[in-house]
Amino acid sequence: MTAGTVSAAPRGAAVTLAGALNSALRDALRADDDVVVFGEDVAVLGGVFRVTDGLAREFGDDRCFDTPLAESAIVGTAIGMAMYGRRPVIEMQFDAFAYPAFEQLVSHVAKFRARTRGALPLPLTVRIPYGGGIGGVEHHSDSSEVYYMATPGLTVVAPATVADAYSMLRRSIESDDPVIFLEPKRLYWQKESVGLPVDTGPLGWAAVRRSGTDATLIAHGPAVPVALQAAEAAAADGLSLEVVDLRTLAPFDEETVCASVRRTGRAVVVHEAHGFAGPGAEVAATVTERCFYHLEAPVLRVTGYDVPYPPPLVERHYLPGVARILDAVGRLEWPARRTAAA
Amino acid sequence: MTAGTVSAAPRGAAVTLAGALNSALRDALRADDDVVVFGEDVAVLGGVFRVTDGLAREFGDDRCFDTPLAESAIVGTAIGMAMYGRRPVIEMQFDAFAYPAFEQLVSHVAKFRARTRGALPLPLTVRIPYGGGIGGVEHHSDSSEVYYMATPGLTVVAPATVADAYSMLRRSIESDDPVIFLEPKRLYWQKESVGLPVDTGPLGWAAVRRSGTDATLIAHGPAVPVALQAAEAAAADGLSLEVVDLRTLAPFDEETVCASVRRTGRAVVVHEAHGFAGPGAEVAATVTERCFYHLEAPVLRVTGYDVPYPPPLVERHYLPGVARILDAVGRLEWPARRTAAA
Amino acid sequence: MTAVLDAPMTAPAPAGLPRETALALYRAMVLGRAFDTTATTFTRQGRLAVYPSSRGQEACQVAPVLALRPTDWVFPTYRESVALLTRGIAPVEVLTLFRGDRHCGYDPRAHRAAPQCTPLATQCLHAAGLADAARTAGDDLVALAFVGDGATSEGDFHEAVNYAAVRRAPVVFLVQNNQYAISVPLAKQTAARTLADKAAGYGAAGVRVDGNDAPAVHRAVAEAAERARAGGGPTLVEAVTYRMEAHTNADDDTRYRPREEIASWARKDPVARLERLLLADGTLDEAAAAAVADEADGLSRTLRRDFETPPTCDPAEMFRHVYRHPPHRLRAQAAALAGELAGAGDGERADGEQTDGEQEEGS
Amino acid sequence: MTAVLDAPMTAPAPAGLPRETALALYRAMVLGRAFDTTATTFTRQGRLAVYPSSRGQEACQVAPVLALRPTDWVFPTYRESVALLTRGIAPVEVLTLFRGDRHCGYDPRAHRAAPQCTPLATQCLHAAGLADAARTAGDDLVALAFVGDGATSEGDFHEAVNYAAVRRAPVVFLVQNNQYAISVPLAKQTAARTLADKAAGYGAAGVRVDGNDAPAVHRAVAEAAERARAGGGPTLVEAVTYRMEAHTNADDDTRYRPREEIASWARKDPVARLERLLLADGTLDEAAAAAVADEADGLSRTLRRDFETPPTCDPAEMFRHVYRHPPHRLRAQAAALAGELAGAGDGERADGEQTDGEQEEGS
Ligand SMILES: Cc1ncc(C[n+]2csc(CCOP(=O)(O)OP(=O)(O)O)c2C)c(N)n1
Ligand SMILES: Cc1ncc(C[n+]2csc(CCOP(=O)(O)OP(=O)(O)O)c2C)c(N)n1
Ligand SMILES: [Mg+2]
Ligand SMILES: [Mg+2]
Repeated sequence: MTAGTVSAAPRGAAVTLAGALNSALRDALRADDDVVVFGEDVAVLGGVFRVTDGLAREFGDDRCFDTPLAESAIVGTAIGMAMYGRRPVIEMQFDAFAYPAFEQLVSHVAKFRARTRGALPLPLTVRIPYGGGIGGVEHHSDSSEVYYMATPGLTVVAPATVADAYSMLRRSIESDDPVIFLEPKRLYWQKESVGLPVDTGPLGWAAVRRSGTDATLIAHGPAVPVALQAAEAAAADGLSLEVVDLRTLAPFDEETVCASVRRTGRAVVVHEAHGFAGPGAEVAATVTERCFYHLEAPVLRVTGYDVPYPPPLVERHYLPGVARILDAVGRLEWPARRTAAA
Repeated sequence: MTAGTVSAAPRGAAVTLAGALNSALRDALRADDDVVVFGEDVAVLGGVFRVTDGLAREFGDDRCFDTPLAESAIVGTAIGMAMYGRRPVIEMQFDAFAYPAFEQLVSHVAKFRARTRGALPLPLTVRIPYGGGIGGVEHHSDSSEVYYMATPGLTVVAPATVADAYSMLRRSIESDDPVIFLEPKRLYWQKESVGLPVDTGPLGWAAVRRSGTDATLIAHGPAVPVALQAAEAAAADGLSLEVVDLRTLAPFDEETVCASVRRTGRAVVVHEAHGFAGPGAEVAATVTERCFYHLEAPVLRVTGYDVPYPPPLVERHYLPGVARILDAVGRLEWPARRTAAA
Repeated sequence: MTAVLDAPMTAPAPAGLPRETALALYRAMVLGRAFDTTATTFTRQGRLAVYPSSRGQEACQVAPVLALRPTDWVFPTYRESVALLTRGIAPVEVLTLFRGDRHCGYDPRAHRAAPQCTPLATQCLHAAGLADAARTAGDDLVALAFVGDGATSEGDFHEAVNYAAVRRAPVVFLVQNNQYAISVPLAKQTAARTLADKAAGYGAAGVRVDGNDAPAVHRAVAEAAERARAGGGPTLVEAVTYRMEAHTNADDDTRYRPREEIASWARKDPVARLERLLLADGTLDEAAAAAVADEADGLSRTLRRDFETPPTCDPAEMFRHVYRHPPHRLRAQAAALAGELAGAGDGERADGEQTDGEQEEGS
Repeated sequence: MTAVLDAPMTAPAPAGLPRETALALYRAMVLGRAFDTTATTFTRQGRLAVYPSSRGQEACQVAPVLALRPTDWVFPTYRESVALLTRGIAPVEVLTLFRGDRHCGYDPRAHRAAPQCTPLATQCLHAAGLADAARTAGDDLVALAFVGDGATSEGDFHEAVNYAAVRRAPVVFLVQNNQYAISVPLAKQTAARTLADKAAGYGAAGVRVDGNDAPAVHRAVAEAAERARAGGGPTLVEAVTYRMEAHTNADDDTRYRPREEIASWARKDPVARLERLLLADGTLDEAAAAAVADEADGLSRTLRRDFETPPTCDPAEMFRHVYRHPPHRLRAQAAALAGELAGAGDGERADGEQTDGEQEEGS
């Protein structure tokens, strides 16, 4: 498979991203008896976002169960289960509620394979609904991806499409390494026509979602549709923007991203997480290091502000939108100071 | 005070960095009755690094005390104390042992002022001995600064000199905002002749530690002496390297750093933390964004590898040293492909 | 019915209660019920995004607050709207968080009430720390932390009770055992006989009280607070009650509990129960009850009127209180947003801040 | 002496013990003492950077391991060198971590022993998870988690015992109450009467045993393991003992505890105590004791000899097991280090990987 190639999803019935995740879990539970699903409210309720709906009924209490309310326990016991040979798929109810498990994630999940020189790999998947835009009160809208990206040993994936949601969750569960699986809350109810099951290829590859020649927008998760909208708007203005969906944040597919930037000569990284020391810092630094002499302008970043996530009624001002992206594109040193429509 | 100006420390008796921290705590406890010091083994033992030595004896059990062994409790109760009007200075025994407190740090410490619109600021200082090079077994050598940098609301400081250790700890304790105070374990026993008390100025400013004209090394904490050694070695080779010590990681002093890079046209960020999504990613991205047309070559990063911190007997191969820095400097696109001695 | 529910109460209902305390409890519970009903109506009307009702838990919400002194501190969770109302906070300020307007609608210092806390059990440590600081200052205040049955499984709960017990910090941990953590019933939360049984493991006092019996809750908390004030350390009070509504309006409780269970608890309604008691023993008469009902109607009316005024949230505020002195980067971002809102968006940064690329033309 | 120490044991010493069990305990404790003494000597000679001695805790180290089946799993902390030795792990492999060579010197699967765990109390959850998985698989193994008195204050301890109790996971939590967490005495760790008292708060069984009495510890753990295996859920075993040495060789215990306290515990030495008991009841005679002493000498000799061989650590290994398939970036870093070690350092990246800057000459 070459960089950036992602097999197109076969067309099928319209399915939501949450529904695709539910199918992926069901299919994984069917495919492998070692897969177990647990967390807070995942069994009887089916998860607060219904991603685990119906699994306890179909697979029984030993395969899908509700735990006591303790995130460190969920991650910590998943480690023990993985040591026993299980493939746990656990849910952290919301981004900020994974923080109590941070020590287990950083000091153990990320390090077990290395510590034991491969004797005790941890094939476990940590599902984390993340990001804002859903009107959630405080602590329900964090974009926490950089904490995991900065932790060697973790694979961090962030699908943005329905097909990827299904496929990348299956691939994550099949991975022999621990995967932080970031689910874009904001896109849970987005529908696509996809025939399931679908396989969009191995983890670790980015995808060009829209081809363009003038500049590259690099996005992931909930920022991908926004970047695509921005590209659409720019096209109306005669500007051709390429959109790269990172898909996997760690390891990061430098090849696909750099190939695009070398072609266009300009790049803007777009994400919802805070800018300062956010995911885009790494992307910008790497792209610049590897594409320096192809760049007409510095790589810019359009991100959430460097403030705690604000209350729902003002969150739209926090979230990077089309206007902010086009504004950044306009600052990319165009020959005749040509700017995109804001 | 202008960017990068740091008042020189008056000469005095030789004092270790750990000793300077101890003096800073003692002086802070004397200066302000609201200052309290607590954590694991800080009172009777005086801390595993003796940074709190003698404080319990001098100030009594109410001002300096040992807590039960629970880091989330240490941070969480410090929040309550700060709400009451105290200025807690708490110790996390080692970098990795702050992770159990991650939720309290990220969801509360960083957000209390914002959440209450200034009504409940948290003037608390979290001391974290960090980094490797001391032969510590696993979990005793993490460079965890990026987790805190990526969290708006936290001020993150990382002194590298004895004078800064004293002054910045005093300034941190006096700050009305929560400060993550990162102590470079590796430098605890490094001595300087400094007259205490010393004031090296407000938090938030970087310092030029060595002037140079050919390239800028940007470092912080334990990487600063290494960068200085590299500059020394390069000088022998006829290359003039400027060394900027970041001192405060968040907020980050763009002015001083960018002024230097604009002058030299070349930069290498040096730190011990992992490179991928590490502190240097933000530095490189910001410097590039702001100094793009002054750069002769991409900003390079010389960092710890993207692996869990290795066992003591091989840690010297993990830590960025002089050779690795000079190698990076040599790759900065010199006109005649001039390289520094490796 | 779980074993836990069948276990005996260790803090039985008091024989008598001062008349004015009884009436204060009654009044606050009736007001609380009205408030709660109004808030739930707002969610149906789409005027409130989310609201976690405490219907059925009014005794647990009201009695602890009335058992404290104004100088004591209260540490609520998201569930404690009625407790905050009882603390004297304006109804609309109580709902600010859920309205999406601001993270905290009231002045925590003025009311000695911490912001409503969402990360479960974390507030228990804040309470322990504040109480411990007060203790060393010789200030005889008490901190009361509300916490749910589910949240007792969190590490922070454990660390907080342990810390408070070791340091004899004056804290009351009031566990509202409302039988569920969202969909998860108590039996999946603990195998202990009762939640009060946890106290012994910390050397703290532990009592179990009928959480639908306001006078009983009042006495249990008052005793715990006095013990704490006298240097006797923390008490873990388990108040056995029931959450009559779904977890929040966004939740669908038909998925996890039978309607009969709710119906059986409806018969133990704490407001009706106290009313019956006070009417029977003559503390309350129909006229007084009607007066309280009128007051409750007034509260609902005022709240509805207050909700007519649209929220006043200002986007610029998100930058204002991150640090005492906003650093350069935040000032630049605030200026950029201000420019955006003013409709600038002309390709220049609104604050005139320029990237290097703009300062110069090529290298 | 603290209240906790004075509290009665709930698991008294057994009247009798099978002769071979008694001898196995004795042998393992003598070997353990020899190992511990040798390791401490290494620290004095600078051949071992750090070593946390378990001198005085041999009964707690040895008896639990011997009370388990080979199919059971053991979850040790850094303190459990002698327990791991008893589990059959080669002495030099036990010390690999402290020698700085590798993070884990043995094959955890082969010995069913998790890596020595440093982040306190975290291993309790791993034990609970593994045991729970085994339970649902119908596999009748038991997981034993060692944990210190200090670590019982951590949230993870709480979450683990609670989880295990709710799910009736077959776990034994063996708390070695050695009176100190580094410098912090038990009285600052808990206000509970005993650590075993914590069990009731989880609905787990709790027993308190004299941790310097090997047969008593053996019986307590054997009973707890059988209860767990039979579906009776977890047991919290508090073994009351004493850490005779400083926390590690890097610690200075003169700062926080009186020499007399140590001396008083020296009189309760668990090895000498078992020896006296077995000599008195005829289980052991001088000849058998001498044979064990010889074996112990042999162990020390072998360990000293093994330590002559320098550690074989390979810097390249740090890249090898981070992921199953090292991603591009790690392969590049590994190659760069290899080049550095081979003395390349000629300004090119050792792997031929080039930055864009090198591919082209200026823009
Ligand atoms: C640390 C954390 N984990 C998960 C959640 C999500 N959550 C919100 S309320 C809740 C259930 C709480 O149950 P309980 O403690 O019994 O309180 P109740 O809602 O019944 O008042 C959960 C799981 C959270 N807010 N914080
Ligand atoms: C989470 C965490 N916090 C702090 C430490 C540092 N530390 C190592 S051992 C220790 C004391 C542990 O005491 P205890 O649990 O009683 O075990 P013992 O050493 O007595 O066997 C501390 C504080 C750690 N390893 N992990
Ligand atoms: Mg509840
Ligand atoms: Mg101990």
